[in-house]
Amino acid sequence: MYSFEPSEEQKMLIDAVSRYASNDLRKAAHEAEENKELSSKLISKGWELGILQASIPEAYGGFGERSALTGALAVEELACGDLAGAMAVGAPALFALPVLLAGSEEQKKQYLPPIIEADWKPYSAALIEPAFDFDPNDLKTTAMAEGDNYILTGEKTLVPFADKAEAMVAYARLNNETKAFIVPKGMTGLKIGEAREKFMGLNAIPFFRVTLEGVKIPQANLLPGDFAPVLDGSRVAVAAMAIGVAKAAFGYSRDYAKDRDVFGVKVAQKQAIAFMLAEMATEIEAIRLLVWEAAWAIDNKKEDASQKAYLAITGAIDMTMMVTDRAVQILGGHGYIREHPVELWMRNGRGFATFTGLAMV
Amino acid sequence: MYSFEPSEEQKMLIDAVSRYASNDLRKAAHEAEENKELSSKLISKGWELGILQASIPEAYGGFGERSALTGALAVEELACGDLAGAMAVGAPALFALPVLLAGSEEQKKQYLPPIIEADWKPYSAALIEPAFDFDPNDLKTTAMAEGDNYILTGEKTLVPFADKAEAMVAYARLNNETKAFIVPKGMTGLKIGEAREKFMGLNAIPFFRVTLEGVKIPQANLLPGDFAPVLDGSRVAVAAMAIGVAKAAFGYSRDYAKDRDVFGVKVAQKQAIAFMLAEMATEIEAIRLLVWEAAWAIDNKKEDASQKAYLAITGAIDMTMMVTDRAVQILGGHGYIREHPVELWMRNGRGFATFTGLAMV
Amino acid sequence: MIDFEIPEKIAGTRLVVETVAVNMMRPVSRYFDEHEHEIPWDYINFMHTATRAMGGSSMVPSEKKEGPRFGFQRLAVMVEMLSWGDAGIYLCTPGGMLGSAAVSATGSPEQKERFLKRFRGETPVFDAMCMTEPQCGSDTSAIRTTAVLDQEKKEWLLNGEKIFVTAGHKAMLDSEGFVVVWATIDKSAGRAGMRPFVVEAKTAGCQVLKMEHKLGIRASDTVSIVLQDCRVPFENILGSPEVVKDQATTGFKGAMATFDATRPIVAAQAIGLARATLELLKEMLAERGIIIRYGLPRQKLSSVEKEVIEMEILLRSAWWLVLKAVWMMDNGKPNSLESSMSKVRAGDVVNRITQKAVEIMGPLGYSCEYLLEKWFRDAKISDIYEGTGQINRLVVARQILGYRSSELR
Amino acid sequence: MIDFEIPEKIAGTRLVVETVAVNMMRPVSRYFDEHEHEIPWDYINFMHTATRAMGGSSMVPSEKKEGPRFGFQRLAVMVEMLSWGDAGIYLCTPGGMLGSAAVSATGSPEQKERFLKRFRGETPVFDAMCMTEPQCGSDTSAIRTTAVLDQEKKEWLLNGEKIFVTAGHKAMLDSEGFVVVWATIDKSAGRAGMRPFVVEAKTAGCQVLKMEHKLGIRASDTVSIVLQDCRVPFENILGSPEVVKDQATTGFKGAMATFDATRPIVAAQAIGLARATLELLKEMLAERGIIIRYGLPRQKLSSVEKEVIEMEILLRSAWWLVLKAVWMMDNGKPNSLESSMSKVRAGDVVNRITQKAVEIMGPLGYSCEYLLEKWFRDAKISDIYEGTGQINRLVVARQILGYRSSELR
Repeated sequence: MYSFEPSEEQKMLIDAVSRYASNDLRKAAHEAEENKELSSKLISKGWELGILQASIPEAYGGFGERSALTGALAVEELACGDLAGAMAVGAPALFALPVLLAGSEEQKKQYLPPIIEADWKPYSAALIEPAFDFDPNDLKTTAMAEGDNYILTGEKTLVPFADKAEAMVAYARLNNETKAFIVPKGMTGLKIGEAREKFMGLNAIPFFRVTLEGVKIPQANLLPGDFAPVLDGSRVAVAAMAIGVAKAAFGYSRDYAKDRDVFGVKVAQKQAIAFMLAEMATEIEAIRLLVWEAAWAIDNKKEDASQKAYLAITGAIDMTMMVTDRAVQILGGHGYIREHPVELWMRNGRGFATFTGLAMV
Repeated sequence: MYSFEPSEEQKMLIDAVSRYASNDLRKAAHEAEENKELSSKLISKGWELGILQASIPEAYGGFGERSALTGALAVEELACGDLAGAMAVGAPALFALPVLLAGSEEQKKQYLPPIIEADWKPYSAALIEPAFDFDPNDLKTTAMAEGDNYILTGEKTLVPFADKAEAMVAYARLNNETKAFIVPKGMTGLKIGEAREKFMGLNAIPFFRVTLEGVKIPQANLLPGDFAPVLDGSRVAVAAMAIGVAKAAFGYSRDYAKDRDVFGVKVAQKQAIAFMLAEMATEIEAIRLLVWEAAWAIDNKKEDASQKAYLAITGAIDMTMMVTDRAVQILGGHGYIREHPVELWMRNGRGFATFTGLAMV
Repeated sequence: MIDFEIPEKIAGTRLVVETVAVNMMRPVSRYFDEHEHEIPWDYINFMHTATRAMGGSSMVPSEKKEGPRFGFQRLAVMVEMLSWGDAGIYLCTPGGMLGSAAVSATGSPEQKERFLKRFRGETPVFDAMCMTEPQCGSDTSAIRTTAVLDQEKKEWLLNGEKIFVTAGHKAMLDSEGFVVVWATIDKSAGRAGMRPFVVEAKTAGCQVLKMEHKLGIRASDTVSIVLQDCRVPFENILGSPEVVKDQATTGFKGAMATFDATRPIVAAQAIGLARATLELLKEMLAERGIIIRYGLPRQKLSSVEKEVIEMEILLRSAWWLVLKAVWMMDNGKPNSLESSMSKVRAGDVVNRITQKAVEIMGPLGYSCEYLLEKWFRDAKISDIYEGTGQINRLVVARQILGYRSSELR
Repeated sequence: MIDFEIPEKIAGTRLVVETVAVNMMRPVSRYFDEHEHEIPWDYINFMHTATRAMGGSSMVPSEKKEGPRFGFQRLAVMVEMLSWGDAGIYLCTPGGMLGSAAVSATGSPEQKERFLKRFRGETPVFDAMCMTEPQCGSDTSAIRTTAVLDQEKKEWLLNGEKIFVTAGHKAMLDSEGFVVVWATIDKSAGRAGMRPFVVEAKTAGCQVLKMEHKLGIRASDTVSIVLQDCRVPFENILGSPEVVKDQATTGFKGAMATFDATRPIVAAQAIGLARATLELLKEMLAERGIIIRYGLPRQKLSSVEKEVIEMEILLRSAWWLVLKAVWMMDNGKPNSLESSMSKVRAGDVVNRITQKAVEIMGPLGYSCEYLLEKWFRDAKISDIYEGTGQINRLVVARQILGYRSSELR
């Protein structure tokens, strides 16, 4: 039966996350971006909201059931505060959720409780590769069986917290399929780039180039499950974050337009601006429903969940670019200076074509 | 040296053509479309403007030099009156200009004077094939050498006046190249569809499916020259006509918006409409310059003339769709009824993705 | 609890309607496009009989029972499917559409009974809405048609001209239906003076003139209606005959409440047409060996694949906007914003999809051999009637900005 | 006679400028992006020396000779090429840009001599335009900065605050330059009371405050300028000191005349940046085996090819709009329409191209290893300064509709 209203429980979560996002993340965002650092206190506070913890069953140290939809609702709010903050808070999920989704019972028991029951610690995932046509289902990084081990070889980019991560999930091609491998800290052959990688946005997160130079990992570190649910979960997460960024940009530019005078009226009273805002709002709402549908399809194990997740992220890429670009435009010169947050949203907004792998629900 | 102003001679031509287009073609357009017929008197009057005749050197019965640019200026005006009328008036060019551009000296002497020195008679060209990805450089229609003849085999669509044409140029693949062949009326194996083909627009022109069932034509009927200049000339002609249609739609919707009241002001005084019109005007002017550039490149034998002609028609396809769609939108309900010409322009406008081969300069 | 599963009872209806669309609409689509102003009686009679057999009367919901309501959701799903069959023929569906919606939204219980019962009779009956006038399109507040009360005879005297009346011919000449005429009872009151009046078939002084020749939806009649001293009983006014100036603009609000209900339905129509187009496009491409590879990065897609995937995104997301708007309607939530959003997007989407489909299929897209070109023509009306894309953007903008109409025009 | 051939004398200049762009701009692009507020003196000194060596002073044309004029065409070509080199560094070009343009457009011969001769000196000098104020962006008629004449001392007293002054720091603090300040000499006269004033470096009461941190064009300084009882000589007013109310709005017309000249130049800047992006994109794709196949029907193109071809169409057509606008300028034809059209389209095009290029190149597009991400950030300003895309659409609309600004706001 159709319904477009979150449950009471979800609403409470949205509320709590949204308070943190606007009171903490949003306020810290500018400095974090300029200083290229997020305070650990800020991240810890976000961790304590328990978004990931509520996705992990009690058996593995959590207190809930994984729901892509609930996760999507939560990360939308987080990203509406600040995208870098949202990704940082969610970094442990980059490790934990693939284990939950594709790991064996043993692996779940081994890896999940220490993450879920502890304070926030950096975890990471190495999915993206430095190719313009990077395709998560056709990785250049390879895994070769060698005795009781797998040998991982390849190059990864945009690996968050790689320098300090307790462990990461590295994705590689094994027999023409993408598979996830658990790579503990400090393995031989695991080369973390010396300097942080620089990107147009997300400067508050330390990203690194990671080279897998024949990293030898035990067979037990292969997550046996399919990659598809992991990819779907990431696509939905990233798409939901795109909605969050777009919502932030829409709200800020709408308020600005209502506040500022031009030609004797408010900027928002000009049809050209009002229509832009109307289209932004419509587009956000439309793509949000697509993201929800995909998350719902995942949770309900629908056959076409993967296709829906793909459509959601693809739609979200264009939507966020359009909305953040227009937000800057509406602020005009004020949109172009870093005093206002919209230019950062535009920089972050353009990245969604590339961010799959950097968030997970 | 840059200049964006037609010569005095060109201005006079534009003037004359534009008078005919608005006094004759435009006025006849609605009835012609609804009755699926253009009066021969109307076409003859257009023929007497001498647009084609001025493109043919004296040696072949004409009184000028072929200029793609001059041709583009003329057909833009014609199409601004009515696209079907413009194509009908120009039908003999579909035959004459390929002969001029790709024919041997003998062929020019044989074929051109009878066309140029006579009254308007239907001629035709069979280029387009009924495939969604029709590619003029990769035809399915083939030509095979057989003794002193070529055997043409294939199927063509959108062949104008095929039933009554004195002769047509049929295009076919010969040794992996597109070549033009002169096919006189009534050849054995030349099957003209019994009923006219029906399309969304251009109903005033009789189009036919033409099947070449092993049509045997003498070697002398092959135009030896390259197909590229012919294709370039057609792309520029069709693109210029797209400008004409867009110009018509823009002008009509602008006048309507200036005339009609809404919410106590004129429709055009609403930013939403005014901005639409501003973008339509900008887009038309931008693509017109692209078309002119391509035509100029052809006339000046620039190396990249083909690429420019391709860019011009590709840009013109989107531009015309956008402009004619908006024109209907600006008229609202009035745009949707056939009493106003904008809906016809929108129908014709959508066809430009397919019309290459139906006009020639 | 968010849920994207179609309710079972609607799924059943959908299946039935699909049969109608496949068997009674598609086969005659081209015929009624080519024979403008011919009436698809087979479809009409079948729909009438079927609706009666199921105990219904009109497609417009009239549920009064307790518990969750599905009426508008069902209606949207049905309209989507019928319009997938044929957008023009769908507009010939008997049993009350826009006019009934206005009666439902603003009429008294007595009026509802009196005007709507005709749809339960043996022969199909139609209604229509008369809003637009020759000098006013989107600006419904500029309506000039007047209604003057003849105190003595207790009758309203209507005078004016209405254009673009969808199904007006069928409502007034081909059946014992009615039209709902928007008129002003007090010009000086502006919007507050506007009221809807029911004018029944055969009312003296009400003339149906001029069947329009249209770009698309040719199976549906569009007429002008001229009211010359047209008398209707006092009781045919919908809503209060009193004008409270400078206060709530009751009359206009009635029109607006109607729009909240009808706009998502018109949007659903657009979606059905868009889906038909996308499905046919994909079929035609598949026959030619082009299967869309979902899941690939854009950089690996062909331009056609990218286009089709974009269409899919537009279509699905627009459809959810529609469903959300009617779901809110069914659940008694104010939905002006969502209603107009769904209309804006559906209008954009159906035009984009049909325009691109014709282009992608090249000469085949442009040919009348296939329905793509027809759907391109049918599509455009979706961005025009029941409020143009521009008007609906205005409504959305006002809602998100918290502006009254005086603050944003 | 329509001609798309670049005039020989401009082609020569272009070649020279290309050398500068390749050798003095590209290699330091990233450095000056990362070191915001550092001044690219090497480039500046070179440009100054080169311009002097060629006997010129400013990039703004000042041709007085008979015969065909090329000044603005040459300027557009130079700016396009410099901006192809680096849009931020280009904005540091010494020798007078927007301020000089205003002096040229509205000053007397004496003023031109007095204010512009400094650009011919031994050291590089800058100028700037002060239009925007904190409370007014696009609405230049809402300027609050005042200029009051001190009759006794024959001086103007300027008071107000200006923001977003491009190169203001270099004009006022790093060289003996000047800014052109738009102020009102009669508030009650509205636009008719607006006048430009030249305020020279080191003038008391004129303070440069707050260097902005920006999204892009970081090599260029953007400052606020505060005028507190800032006194300038009577002769520093550009145009007439008389206000003729309700008549020709002289002052504002001056600003507008300036815009007619400067907008295509800002558009040229956008085009240079867009071309740089498209060229780099095609190179990067070619290195990866993707060569664009021109001439194919869209249905046979890959999505990347289709995108690149569309970029090419946008870029070329926008460039011709720019050239047409400056060609009209050089030939004394009124070009407000074409000027704003070129700005509208160039602003759209550069954003579309840079945004798509970053997307197409995926993680490489987003990385600071390549310049694509920088160009994306540099691009956005083109749709904002010298009149936003919206303001320029308004100008275009008024021109095509024949409306005064009071009729279309």
